[in-house]
Amino acid sequence: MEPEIPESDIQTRNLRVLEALLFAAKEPLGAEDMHPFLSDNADLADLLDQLQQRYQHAGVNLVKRGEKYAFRTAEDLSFLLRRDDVEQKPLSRAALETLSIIAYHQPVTRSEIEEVRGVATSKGTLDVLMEAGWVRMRGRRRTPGRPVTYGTTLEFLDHFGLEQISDLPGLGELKGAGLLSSTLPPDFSVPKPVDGDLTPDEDPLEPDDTGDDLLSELEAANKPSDV
Amino acid sequence: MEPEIPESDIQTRNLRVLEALLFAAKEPLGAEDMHPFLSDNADLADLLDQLQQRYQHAGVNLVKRGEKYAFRTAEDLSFLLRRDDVEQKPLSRAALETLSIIAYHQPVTRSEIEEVRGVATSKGTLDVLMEAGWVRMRGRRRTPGRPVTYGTTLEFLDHFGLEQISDLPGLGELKGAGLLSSTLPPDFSVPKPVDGDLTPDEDPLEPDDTGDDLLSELEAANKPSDV
Amino acid sequence: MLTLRFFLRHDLFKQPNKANQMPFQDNDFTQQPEPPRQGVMYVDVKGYEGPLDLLLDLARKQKVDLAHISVLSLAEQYLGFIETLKERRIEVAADYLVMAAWLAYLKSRLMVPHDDEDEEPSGEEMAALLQFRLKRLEAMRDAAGKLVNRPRLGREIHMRGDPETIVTTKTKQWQATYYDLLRAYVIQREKALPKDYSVKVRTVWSLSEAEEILERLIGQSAEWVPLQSYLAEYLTSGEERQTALASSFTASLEMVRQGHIELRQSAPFSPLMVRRKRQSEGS
Repeated sequence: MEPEIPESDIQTRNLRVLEALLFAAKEPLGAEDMHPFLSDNADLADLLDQLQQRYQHAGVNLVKRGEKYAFRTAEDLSFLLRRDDVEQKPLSRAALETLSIIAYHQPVTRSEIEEVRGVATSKGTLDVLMEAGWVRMRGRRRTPGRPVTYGTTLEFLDHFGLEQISDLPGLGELKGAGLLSSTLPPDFSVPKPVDGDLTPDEDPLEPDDTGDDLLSELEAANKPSDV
Repeated sequence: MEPEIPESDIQTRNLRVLEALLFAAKEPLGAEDMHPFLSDNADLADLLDQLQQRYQHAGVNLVKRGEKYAFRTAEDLSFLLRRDDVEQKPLSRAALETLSIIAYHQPVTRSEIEEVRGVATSKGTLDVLMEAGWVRMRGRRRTPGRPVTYGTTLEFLDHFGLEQISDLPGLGELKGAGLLSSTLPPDFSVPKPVDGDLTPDEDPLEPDDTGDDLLSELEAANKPSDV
Repeated sequence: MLTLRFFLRHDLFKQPNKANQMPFQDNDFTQQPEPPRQGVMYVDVKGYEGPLDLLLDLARKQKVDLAHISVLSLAEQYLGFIETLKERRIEVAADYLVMAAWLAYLKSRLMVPHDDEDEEPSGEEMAALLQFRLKRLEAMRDAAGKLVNRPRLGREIHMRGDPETIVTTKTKQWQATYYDLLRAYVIQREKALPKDYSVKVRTVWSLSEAEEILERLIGQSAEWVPLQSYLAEYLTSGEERQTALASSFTASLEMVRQGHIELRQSAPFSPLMVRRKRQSEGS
């Protein structure tokens, strides 16, 4: 065998490998995408930490999105790098409000969204958000009618530059003011948004579940639409 | 006006902007693409030089393509961009039969294989076995037509968990395992396979020998094929 | 579905987000000088997304802080607004009328002192509920505004513009088990065996042989005779004993079934007696 490679060289190589992998990829990478290319027993968290520090003041930063990592251009350069031409179609007010209600109240059902907005949500609004990849169907609530629950995605975090859902702007104040409860009275315990695993009152979706919601379809038919 | 920004800060900022621009660019950037984002009087060549040095030992390098610049994965890490996808496929019956005959009767020529099988063996079948790495051309038999002799490889032993080729079960063991019926003609025998050096009636293959076998090609054309 | 369209003076509704405005009066509609024809515009439901949206707009015009709005005057404003629409023969969606009914009820509850025996929620509770809903809607609107104004990916923040493609090479990995290999060999070797080799003959009485022998030995004997005594000559050789016994016993059963002979055994393990069946008894 060859003489043993010094520890620091292994470190350097691991860092370079991570750098290359993360630079080459468009989407954030998870541990499972990176581990296979590192030396055995590599401390991924520590390596990512080192890389994050190395790029802290650079023009690109290593950012965390959920449990994944990606290189993104530095936030403070945003005014310089702003590209207005890319936004295909600005979100409608209804879609934007629905998105923020889902983000702050998740897991949330369609009728809960409607309760906050005071108006029926057209199916089209949710479709737009799901097509953008920002909203997903999480499961079904264990209540009569078994309504679909909605939540945000990793792409949502990535698009809006959030490390985790608890970094949503103003989340703390909203919670403090009791404004994140979907049901009354407000002085009861206030839920905090969860975009991860299913909560105890959610059932997983069946693979062939198209998300049709019998109950809210019926309800929607009796309300004015927002389209 | 604001107080003047120190020269070094302008430098740092220019470098960060370049970094971000080159990272986000869809194709290599020329001077005209970068200049508008830099401070007036910025020395682009010098900045690119600095950036190139900074990334010299990193996992990504700043490379020059014609008169344009781009970040690219360091050449020694290019393996990271190649992924091997292994597709597991069961061996066809014809290939399995051919393989077993080669295993027991090696060194064996194609026409000898055909004699046992009773059908012509297509070149494709042997190719599959050689591609799998289980069969190799050993040499050429010292008989008219000088047919190629085939044998098994180390990978063959590895795959089937054999320590040596002589561990293949003999007549008694095959009977004992119930694989062979116990009523066989007295002259029925199972050969003792040998996968080592060339036997006295084998010539080594010339380095440029592609293994084409004129005689057995002709023979094969006159027999029903197994494909 | 109802299409909700208002004819409204657009200057009234143009700045729904501007909080610092004159307190909104329900008679604003009539008191403002009627502008010329072009001042009247066609406002569809996109102007207001339902009654809650309209209420929130009215509330914002009342006070900056939703915590201190007068729900009573808000209710009055809303009801006045709906009334105005009706007077102008504008079709109002059911939702707005439901809210109007609820607010009218709220108004009455607020003006009547609360009775402790009453099961219904008090006016104050109903007002708090409305206030909560308005605050929550406003909070979500603010949040949406903050969210959408964050530096966003693809606009202010960028990902790698020219991601390096990953080339995947597919390799086939052939699978075969050791057992498959041995089976494949054995099957071929057996298939190649010459078909004319002879099997070593074993001494076995076939059923038809046994039946033939019994038929001959029993003959026309109508007496009960132990089966074994008929077979005595065959039972001496060890090799033939087992097959002679087994086959003749089985054959005898068959012969009974066919009505040729009769069998009798007086006790377990006692000799098996056999005789030719008499024809007269059979019919």
